[in-house]
Amino acid sequence: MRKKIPTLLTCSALLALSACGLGSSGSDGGSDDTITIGTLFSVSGSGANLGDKMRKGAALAVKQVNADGGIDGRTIDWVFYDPAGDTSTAVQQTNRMLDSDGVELVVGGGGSSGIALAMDPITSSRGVAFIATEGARQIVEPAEDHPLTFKTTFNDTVMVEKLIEFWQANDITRVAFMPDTSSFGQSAQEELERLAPEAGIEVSTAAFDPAANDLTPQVKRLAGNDPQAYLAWTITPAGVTFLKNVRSVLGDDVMVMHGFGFVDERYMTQAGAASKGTLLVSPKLPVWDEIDKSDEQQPVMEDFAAAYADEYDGEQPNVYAGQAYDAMMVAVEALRATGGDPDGEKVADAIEALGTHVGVTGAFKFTADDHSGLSVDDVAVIRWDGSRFMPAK
Amino acid sequence: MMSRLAGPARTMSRRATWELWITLGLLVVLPMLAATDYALHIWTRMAIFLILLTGLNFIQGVAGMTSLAQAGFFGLGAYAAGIATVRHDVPPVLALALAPVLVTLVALLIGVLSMRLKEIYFTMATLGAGFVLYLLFGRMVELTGGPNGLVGIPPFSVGGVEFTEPIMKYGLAAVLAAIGAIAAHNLLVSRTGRALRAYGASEPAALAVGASPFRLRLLAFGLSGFYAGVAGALEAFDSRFVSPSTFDFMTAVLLVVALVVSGAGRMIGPILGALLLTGIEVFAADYADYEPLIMGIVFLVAVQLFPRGVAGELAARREDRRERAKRSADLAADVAVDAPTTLKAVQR
Amino acid sequence: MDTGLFIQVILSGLSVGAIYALVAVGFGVVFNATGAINFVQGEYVMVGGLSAGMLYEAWDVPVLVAILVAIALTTLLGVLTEMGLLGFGRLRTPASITIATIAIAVVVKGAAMLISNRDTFALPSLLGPGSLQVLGASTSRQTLLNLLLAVLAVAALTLFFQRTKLGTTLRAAASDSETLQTFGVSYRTTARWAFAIAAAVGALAGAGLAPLTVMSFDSGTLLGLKGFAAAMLGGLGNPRGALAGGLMLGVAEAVMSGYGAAAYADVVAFVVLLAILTLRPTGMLGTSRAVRT
Amino acid sequence: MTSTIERPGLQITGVCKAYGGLQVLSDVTLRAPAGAITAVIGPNGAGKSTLANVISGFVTQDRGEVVVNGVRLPPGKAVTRAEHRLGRTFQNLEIFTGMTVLQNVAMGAYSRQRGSHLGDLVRGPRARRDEIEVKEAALALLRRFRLEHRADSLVESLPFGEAKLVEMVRVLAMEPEVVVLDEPAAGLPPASALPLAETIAGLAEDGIGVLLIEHNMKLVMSISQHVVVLDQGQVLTEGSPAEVQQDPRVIEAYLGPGATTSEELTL
Repeated sequence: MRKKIPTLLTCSALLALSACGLGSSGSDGGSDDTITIGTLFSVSGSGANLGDKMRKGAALAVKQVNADGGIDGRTIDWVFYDPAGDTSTAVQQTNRMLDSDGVELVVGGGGSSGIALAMDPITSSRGVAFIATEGARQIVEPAEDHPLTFKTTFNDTVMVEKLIEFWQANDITRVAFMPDTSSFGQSAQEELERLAPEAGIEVSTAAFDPAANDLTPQVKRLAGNDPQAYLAWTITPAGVTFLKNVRSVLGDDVMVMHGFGFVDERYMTQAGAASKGTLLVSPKLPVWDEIDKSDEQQPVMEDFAAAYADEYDGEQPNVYAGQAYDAMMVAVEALRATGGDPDGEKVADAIEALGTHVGVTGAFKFTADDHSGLSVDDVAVIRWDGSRFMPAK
Repeated sequence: MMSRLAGPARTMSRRATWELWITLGLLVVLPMLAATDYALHIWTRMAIFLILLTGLNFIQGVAGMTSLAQAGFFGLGAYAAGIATVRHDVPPVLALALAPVLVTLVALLIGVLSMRLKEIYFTMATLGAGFVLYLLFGRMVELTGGPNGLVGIPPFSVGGVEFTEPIMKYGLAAVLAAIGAIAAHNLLVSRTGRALRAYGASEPAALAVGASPFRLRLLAFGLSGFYAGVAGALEAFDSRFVSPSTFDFMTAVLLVVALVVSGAGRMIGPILGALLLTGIEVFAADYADYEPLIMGIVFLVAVQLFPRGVAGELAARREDRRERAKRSADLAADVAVDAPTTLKAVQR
Repeated sequence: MDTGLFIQVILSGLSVGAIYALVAVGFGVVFNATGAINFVQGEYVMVGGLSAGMLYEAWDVPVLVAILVAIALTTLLGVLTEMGLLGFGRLRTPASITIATIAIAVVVKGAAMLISNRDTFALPSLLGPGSLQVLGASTSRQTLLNLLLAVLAVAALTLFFQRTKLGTTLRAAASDSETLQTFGVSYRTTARWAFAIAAAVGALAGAGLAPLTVMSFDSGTLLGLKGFAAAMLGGLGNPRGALAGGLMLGVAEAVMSGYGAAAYADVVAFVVLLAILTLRPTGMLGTSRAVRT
Repeated sequence: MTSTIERPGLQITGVCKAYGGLQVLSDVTLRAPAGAITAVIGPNGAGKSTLANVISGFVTQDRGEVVVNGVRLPPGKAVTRAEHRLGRTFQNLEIFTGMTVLQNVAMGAYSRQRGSHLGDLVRGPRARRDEIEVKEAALALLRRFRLEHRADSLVESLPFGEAKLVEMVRVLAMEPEVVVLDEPAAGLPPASALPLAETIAGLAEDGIGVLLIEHNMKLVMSISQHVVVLDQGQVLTEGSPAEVQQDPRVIEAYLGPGATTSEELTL
């Protein structure tokens, strides 16, 4: 009967799938001579090119640490999963990692704030320390709700403070702000609308949808109150459309700025002439060779850039690789401080007691109530001069 | 009492009853096979898919109309439960009850607007509705948490007992899936299930016996929404996190294909489809980049193998009837042409 | 009322509307020939824009050559689509063909993701950068080019449907395409031409859009759905209706971005689609195709 | 079954229907009393099918009324006919494919089954009993028409003649007061014309008012108590089969102008 065929077909396909799927044997974690660290980065799916750089940064750290004897003789057994940007997959993999693979410490939250936010309750409920490499403040704030969770990325609070500092230095009092409709854009909007009025800076805002093909209506609407600077906040390609539209509506002499999510040479080249002169708030890494030696961070960035280029045949690291490298190094520092004991509380206390950890991304000063550890002076304002990023005057 | 019913009438319903027992049996046996918590977590997701597909079976299988809104309804149920508990501190039990009601209302609204359309345009309306829901999940950031999703959904709890243990989560999902399957079986073998099928087979005859197609199909679409609401709420309490990507267009397509390939319109369809979807989810975890390409090819093969199933049985039967009517109309025309002559022929 | 803003909204609406119109025309051509709705149309736009962008950025092919090659490639994809749909001879009803086009759209998108490695690609405007000031608002030469392309495509297709032999067969196929009895070779060639033309028009839209924004493997899906909404708004199968529907949808979205909540600009297209489906399925200028049961 | 006391059965008065300019039915009035067979004949295009569709609510008449046992039926609402106990068969066989013969017949009882659709999700004892009664009644009907052995096979697997019979049995399962038969003999081989005549006569004996719309003169003249002749949408004449066969206007309408002898019509 016609209906018979489908059921036979699915029976066989299904048995094959479930047989191979669930027989996941897990290696038991943390035997005496290894420490198992688990990591999630999306090297496929949405945000894949970001995740790929992060994995390379973390892998470099693991290689370096294992090369010079690991942690008091115990090598790092690194377990890696690719959630492909999908949060429910990430949740499953985190459960699998902690249940079956014996992971004792987690570094890297899937490359997207959403995934890191979903992983935190799982790692915390199992008393496992988690050092994320994603941006959203809510991952670690308020600190008392996330005792075992840290992150090696900038909060938008710090970035907004730097922007205000820069605007005041150039006596700019009227700013047009265009965040995208993601939570990355929305949380920056909250910070800016909270901090800017105190500094006497008037902000007019118009959000845009990351899939938009034309932003001129918003740009024109904001131009109505004659702002002195236009700031966009997104990590999506729509930022290129923003650059093209602002230049086409307002010409070349207006100050155009981007958030740290858009520090990417490919985007700059794609925007063509429209990107020349764009100012961005950013970690110092993209302009490490222009920072003078007196800055304590400069040698760390130089060694990292050299080691990264040597490991990955000349490829230049970006900020995301730097953040992943720092996260792994912070974990290693903490484990060295606890004598290799991966217990969540001990690792957390050790991180808060690290004092200053000079990393690639900045000088981390983790405290009981600041699990990001970065400050305004770790931020640089850089300029795209048409072919590369340079420190802005 | 049942035995007095002479042999014939029971066969069609007996097979449905057999397939119900298989479904319930699997729900009981599977947790025993689960070696690790992770495996139990997988079977919980399977139970959630089962509820989802049992709901979809009413409209896709029994009524024979392809719906691409089921993933959107699934998401609406998850977000309703999530927002109720996170933003408004509604107790989880109440959220699990309210979510399906809300989704059913939305489904009925869309159904009323689109039910009178021809099958393919109904499918387009469900596609549009599903996409609007998906867009809203990502855009209403203050409510849904936007693309990063909604965090911190409490576990399901009733009377102070929190369902955090994997076995409890599975128990909750399995019990609801069992109830859903039994109810679906009852409807399938009842006059309502029969009428839904009848409408698909012959609209004029169904009308003539007093079966109102509009009300029946609306019921089927409303039920698909209700089941999706339950599944959505369970998804929210199970992974305690909801994000738009789980309820996208690809999922809507996957649900239809999984159900049709496993036997839409039959009781065995949902459980086989659910197991297939779970297998795909486990498989997809390792080959993320190839998943869309593979799923697209599987979908194309499924449509070529079961064009009527995937595209909606109702549309296909409408075409059959039009062809049959055209053929018999030609036949009638021939008969009519020589009517007077037959008169003479008869007379001689 | 700030006229500059109003003019800018209209110009922005027409710019995006021209793209929607081209996509809508593509839907119309295939609908006329097969009665089915071709969901690969959105992906044709993506393939056109992406391949042109990749040729230009990755292999330094001159812009015009990149565009022409991209259009040729996409037209070939159109022919392959027809083969993938009707080649097996199993799909007879518009409903099953429509659902099959969704499958092919997913395949095309999956393949594009692997080939493009998820990167984004852009294209410089054929007429150089720079913008034009119009009544206090600004637009780019590329926008005007796109508008011109849209109007030309619609005019060409209208003539094509009325004057040429193939055109009339395409239109004639529409009237009795409810059930595809005449499944002979002639039908297959007609359908193949329809898919090829739709693909070429789609690629044109892609090449027109690439200079305005950035193209990725993901750009096609939403564009396809909006193009479908525009085609329904204008009246499925009618080239002039597609132009009107596309431009109106573009302006409606721009008004939403300029004056309303920009975040929900995308939802406008779907609200239009649902409204048209339920209230006036034949759209503004459409043939009175039986859409209700 | 219902008693055979005189009941009005079907009464239609002044029914008119025009498609565009063409007046398909103009001022048609006729009665199909219970327990009797009233035939409607007429050359092709006389409006017979439209009449059947108007009575059964598939077509909305422009003017006029359709009344069953004194109750006026809402124009154009086919789905309400079952509650008013008016059943019909279709010229092009309309059967529920993909379902068994028994289920097809059981569908006839659909409108008489109480209980809400949502209630069917629970399928309480009352619903179960209701189902069993319906199926047993359907089985009884199948037995009556010697189709019991087919009860469980898919209806599309039956030969054409039997499938037509199943359609008739389905209508009977509605326990109708009035039945409209739209060309029941169409497409039937001459051999099964006789059993069909018996079946239709059986309906009348059950007290049902039968309106027989048919081409087959032999069938019509053999079993009808009353014949209405329709031509160009108007009632040409009506009367007993014998009277109608003598009427010159009928002969002319049927055999074309100029025909004189009446014997062509005798059977």
